[in-house]
Amino acid sequence: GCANGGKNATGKDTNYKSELVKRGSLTIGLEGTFAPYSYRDNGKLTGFEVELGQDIAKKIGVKPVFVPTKWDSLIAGLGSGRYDVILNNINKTPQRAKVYAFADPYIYSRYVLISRSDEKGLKTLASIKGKKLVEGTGTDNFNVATKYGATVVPNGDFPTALGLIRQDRVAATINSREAFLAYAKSNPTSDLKYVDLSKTLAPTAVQPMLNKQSPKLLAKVSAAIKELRQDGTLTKLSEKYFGSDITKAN
Amino acid sequence: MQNVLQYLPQLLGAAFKYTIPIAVISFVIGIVIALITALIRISNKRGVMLVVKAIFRFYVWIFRTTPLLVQLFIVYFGLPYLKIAGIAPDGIKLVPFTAGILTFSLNTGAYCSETIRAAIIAIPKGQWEAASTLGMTRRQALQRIILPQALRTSVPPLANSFISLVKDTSLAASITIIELFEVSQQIAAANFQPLLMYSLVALIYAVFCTVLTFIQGYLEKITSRYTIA
Amino acid sequence: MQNVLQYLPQLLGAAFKYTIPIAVISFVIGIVIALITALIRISNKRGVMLVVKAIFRFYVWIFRTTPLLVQLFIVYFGLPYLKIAGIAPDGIKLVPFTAGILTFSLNTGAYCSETIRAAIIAIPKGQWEAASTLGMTRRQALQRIILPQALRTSVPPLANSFISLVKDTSLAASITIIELFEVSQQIAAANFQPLLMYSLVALIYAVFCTVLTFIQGYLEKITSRYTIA
Amino acid sequence: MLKLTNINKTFGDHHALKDINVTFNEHATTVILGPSGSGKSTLLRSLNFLEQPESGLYDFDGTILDLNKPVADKDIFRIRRETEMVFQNYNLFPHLTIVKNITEGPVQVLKQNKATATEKAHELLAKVGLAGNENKFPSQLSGGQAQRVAIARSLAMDPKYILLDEPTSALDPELELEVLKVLVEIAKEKRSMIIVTHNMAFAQKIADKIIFVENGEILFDGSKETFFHSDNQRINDFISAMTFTDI
Amino acid sequence: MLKLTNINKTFGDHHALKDINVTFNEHATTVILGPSGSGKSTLLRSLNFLEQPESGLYDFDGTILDLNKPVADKDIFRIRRETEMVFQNYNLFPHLTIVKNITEGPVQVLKQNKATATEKAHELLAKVGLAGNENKFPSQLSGGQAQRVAIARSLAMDPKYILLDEPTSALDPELELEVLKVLVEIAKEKRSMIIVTHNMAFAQKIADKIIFVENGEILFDGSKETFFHSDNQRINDFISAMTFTDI
Ligand SMILES: Nc1ncnc2c1ncn2[C@@H]1O[C@H](COP(=O)(O)OP(=O)(O)OP(=O)(O)O)[C@@H](O)[C@H]1O
Ligand SMILES: Nc1ncnc2c1ncn2[C@@H]1O[C@H](COP(=O)(O)OP(=O)(O)OP(=O)(O)O)[C@@H](O)[C@H]1O
Ligand SMILES: [Mg+2]
Ligand SMILES: [Mg+2]
Repeated sequence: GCANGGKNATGKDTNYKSELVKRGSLTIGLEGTFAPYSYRDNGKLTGFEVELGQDIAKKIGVKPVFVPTKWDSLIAGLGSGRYDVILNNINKTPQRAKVYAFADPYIYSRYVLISRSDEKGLKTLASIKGKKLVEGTGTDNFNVATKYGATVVPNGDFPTALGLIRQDRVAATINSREAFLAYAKSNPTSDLKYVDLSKTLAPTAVQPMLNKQSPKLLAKVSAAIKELRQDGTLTKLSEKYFGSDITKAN
Repeated sequence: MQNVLQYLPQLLGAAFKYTIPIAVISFVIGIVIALITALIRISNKRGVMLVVKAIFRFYVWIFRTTPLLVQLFIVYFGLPYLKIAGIAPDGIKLVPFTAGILTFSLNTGAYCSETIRAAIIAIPKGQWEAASTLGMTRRQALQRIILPQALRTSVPPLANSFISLVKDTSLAASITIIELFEVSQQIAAANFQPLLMYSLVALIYAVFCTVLTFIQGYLEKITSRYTIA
Repeated sequence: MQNVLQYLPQLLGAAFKYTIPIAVISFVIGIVIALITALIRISNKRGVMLVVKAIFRFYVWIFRTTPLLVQLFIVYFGLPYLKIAGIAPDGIKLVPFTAGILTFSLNTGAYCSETIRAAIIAIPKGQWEAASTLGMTRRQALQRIILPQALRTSVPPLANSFISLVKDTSLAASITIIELFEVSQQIAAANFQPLLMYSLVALIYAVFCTVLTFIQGYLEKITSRYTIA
Repeated sequence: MLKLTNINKTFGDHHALKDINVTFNEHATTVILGPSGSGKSTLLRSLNFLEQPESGLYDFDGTILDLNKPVADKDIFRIRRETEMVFQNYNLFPHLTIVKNITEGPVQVLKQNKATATEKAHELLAKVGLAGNENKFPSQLSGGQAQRVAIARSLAMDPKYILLDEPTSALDPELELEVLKVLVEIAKEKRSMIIVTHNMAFAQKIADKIIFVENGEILFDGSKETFFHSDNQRINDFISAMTFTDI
Repeated sequence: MLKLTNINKTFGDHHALKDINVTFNEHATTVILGPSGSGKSTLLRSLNFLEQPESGLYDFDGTILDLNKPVADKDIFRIRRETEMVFQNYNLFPHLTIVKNITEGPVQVLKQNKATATEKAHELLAKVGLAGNENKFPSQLSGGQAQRVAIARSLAMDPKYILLDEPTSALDPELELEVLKVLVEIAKEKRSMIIVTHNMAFAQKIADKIIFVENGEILFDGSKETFFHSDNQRINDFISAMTFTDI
């Protein structure tokens, strides 16, 4: 089980260590401003991706170092060797894959379309055509909304996006079901509703993003996630932060 | 290189659609607000005017000491919660462009009011006296004698404020306006080259700001046919 | 209310750990840079000095006309690509705090150099002449006579730059420094009350900036025992 | 006729004008003399309400203003139209050309037609010896020229009284001479002028009447002949200090 | 002895000093007179290298500087230590107290001990009638007091020559008198002074020698007796303009 898996991932070869930004540490970039993925609670950085990062680091036998910053800075920083890996709810796209490498997925995200509960027209993905949707710049949601013909208004902050919907300044937002559920845990949402889009939109795989110059580390991270999946850690984390298991492909 | 050039139309489109109009309109309105604020703050009237002066003092203080981003947020996201029975029962809900113009104007107005106020105070007392002795009212003296001179000396600091404003419009993205900087970030999100996009955007800002400094130089030149006594 | 107060320690922690040190250190270094830049730009030496002057002119231009955010990005994320054989074969990779201090200092230095340069130029020629006639060298005249007077007249605009700097430190989040503003956003991500958090942060900035204006007032008072001739 | 009765003016603790009683006649030149800080400027500026005394009566051609009470703006504006001040440092408007400096008052305040005012301005500039300088700016003039423009500006308002506060003390002797000659010409036209000056030769030449102020009080009020041949020791000391006969 | 030979100075097109030859004697007071713009200040400032003539010879006590060539900084500094300029508008250092204004040169340039310099400063202030004002700032002084401090500041450097450029023309006659009296006292000590002034009474009192400059040329160089009883029409016109005898 667990101990075994740990041994496997650590292995004998330590070549990957030369690929680390900081000796003996796994430097992890994330935004830190998106609950429940990563956020601040009682003065400490926490969240699903934070705990995941700690577990991955443990598996490969180094110390985790978290570096919260802005979206653009995550991309720019990976390029200029500021982080080893980015855990920030990122999907692999062909365009992105050209520039960066992706390790094994840890979440399969289901899209939902969130709107006001009195909103009549928005029932399917096709119905967003010509509507105003709020999405974070650089997110996959943004791309989907654009692809289906919505007018996209940029805003990265989830509660603010919901505020825009409530104030009737935009019609809806496409986001992950998990984000909405996490919000609903501590906030009233009776004025909002969501439509599950998983029938029309296949769940997308959320993957760690790494530099192409660190293939050995990539293998290590993938191996670590595999083990965490097998030993049930992923499921446990998912239940803790999302209230359900969203780490499985279906 | 052609790689870079392909993005220029989108960037310039955003610059001409949002960045420049927001900067120019806000600056013009800001100057008007600044002028009114400066005049109220130097007024020597008593009575109810003291309350008005205190209000304007507070306005300048709050807009100078808090971050512009927060101001934008509160005007755009906060005002809808401000429900005033009779006037705005559903809260004050501005479209992004209006909210942006309003906030940038108020911010610029606060800063520039200090510039203009200082320039008015620096006009020698003798100019006021010369106007009075001709029989001008305070209003005539201000309009015809004091302000033209004060505006001339405030050209350089006002130009500085304008240049800052141009760059600050990038914050408009936070209230959902897709201006120059936001567009560059959207492109960077796709091509994963933020550094390149940022440099390109910096260049566009630099060109626009440099044009402004040339205009400043021209204004300084045409208004400096005379030197202040 | 107690709801709000529970966040204060975290916010103040970030303010005292990053926001304030970055602002203060950058301002001090920025003033030094500004002084050097101003002195070089007013120098009347010829020869190689003309090249040095052109370089400093370019420095001021580039830092004044491009957005601070882009400057931070280029220093932190761009310099690692700058590989100089022999000196920095792996590129120049600064830690976030250093990169932040460097960029904020250079930015403040560019703006303040213009302030100080203008203040030096405004000192009446007679002060230089009086110093020369006593037999002072140009350096002595600058140090003992001109700069003390120029610094006095530049207190208000320098204080303005400091206040702007304090608020601009919020951009440090983009180079992975978890300063005040970033902390407030992280908290907002969990409590889903961004508006509240932003207002709280605005208040902290306002308090700090107001303290700065008091210091400014004090400096102006102690240096205004004399009035410039 | 301009008459002050029991005028008092204080600046904080300082009693600058002490119960002043004085009459300024029309069609005559009155010269105010006195040491520095004696209250000459305060007296002159009170005539034009640039300073407002705390008590006393101000009688302008029979209209009497009681200075113990706040004076109405309209009374102040009326008196300012009839009196013009010429300042030691000219106070020309630096952003306006010479001719605009002169027409500004007539057009804005007297609501004169612009063409008429400009024509008049040309005449006045010729009179003060500055024809041809219409479109210059004040910064392009010498001090003597600037002061002559200031005099032309005050004449353009066609006031009953012209008040001049040390009009030449910022000038070199040669430039001073230019201005004094213009003032002597104006005095010959029997306009009403009240001049504060330190130039004894000029005072002796131009004065119809001399007022000597010291310490906020009027020590002498009479003809120039009496003044310059006074046997009052204080007056003689003053005259010799002003003419540097006792260096 | 300070001697200029064939000095020329131009400002752009304007030939401000035309082939000037003149000698300034030690232990004597030389007064420079002349109309405005004639080149008096340029001449005086050239003595202290505040202006640098383009050609000619500058002879200071036998050390001869050829002005056709660039003058070495060290020569300029040496001459500036031996000559002190007193300016029309004083140019006191506004950020320093009176006593610091006076000790600044001795301490910084002559490297005098601070205590010695301060003691000397007190003596000099007493000499110009300003004992007790040591710790005031220049802005707290009247013009006449400020100019007397400026004179004390120049005396503190113990120069061979004191150069004064219209030291009293920014002052009221009464304040002017204070300053002139101090200068007359200094002249009595047989210091070497070169003074530009417009005050004829003062020139007549103090001058050992008069130089009359017009249009960049020296029209007269001789004793004051000859000057004030000249039969040169130009000189007589100048004197009567300066004394306002022909208003
Ligand atoms: N605005 C003011 N505030 C305070 N004190 C003043 C003010 N104006 C004048 N005084 C004081 O009132 C007194 C008279 O001043 P005033 O200017 O009338 O003198 P003056 O005779 O014109 O002197 P001068 O020949 O120097 O011009 C002086 O002691 C002066 O310091
Ligand atoms: N820095 C300068 N640049 C250009 N022209 C100058 C400069 N200094 C003096 N001049 C010109 O040189 C001439 C002589 O000037 P200078 O100041 O020596 O005259 P002055 O005799 O001292 O006159 P004043 O009595 O008005 O002080 C004048 O025509 C003046 O305009
Ligand atoms: Mg006066
Ligand atoms: Mg001169």
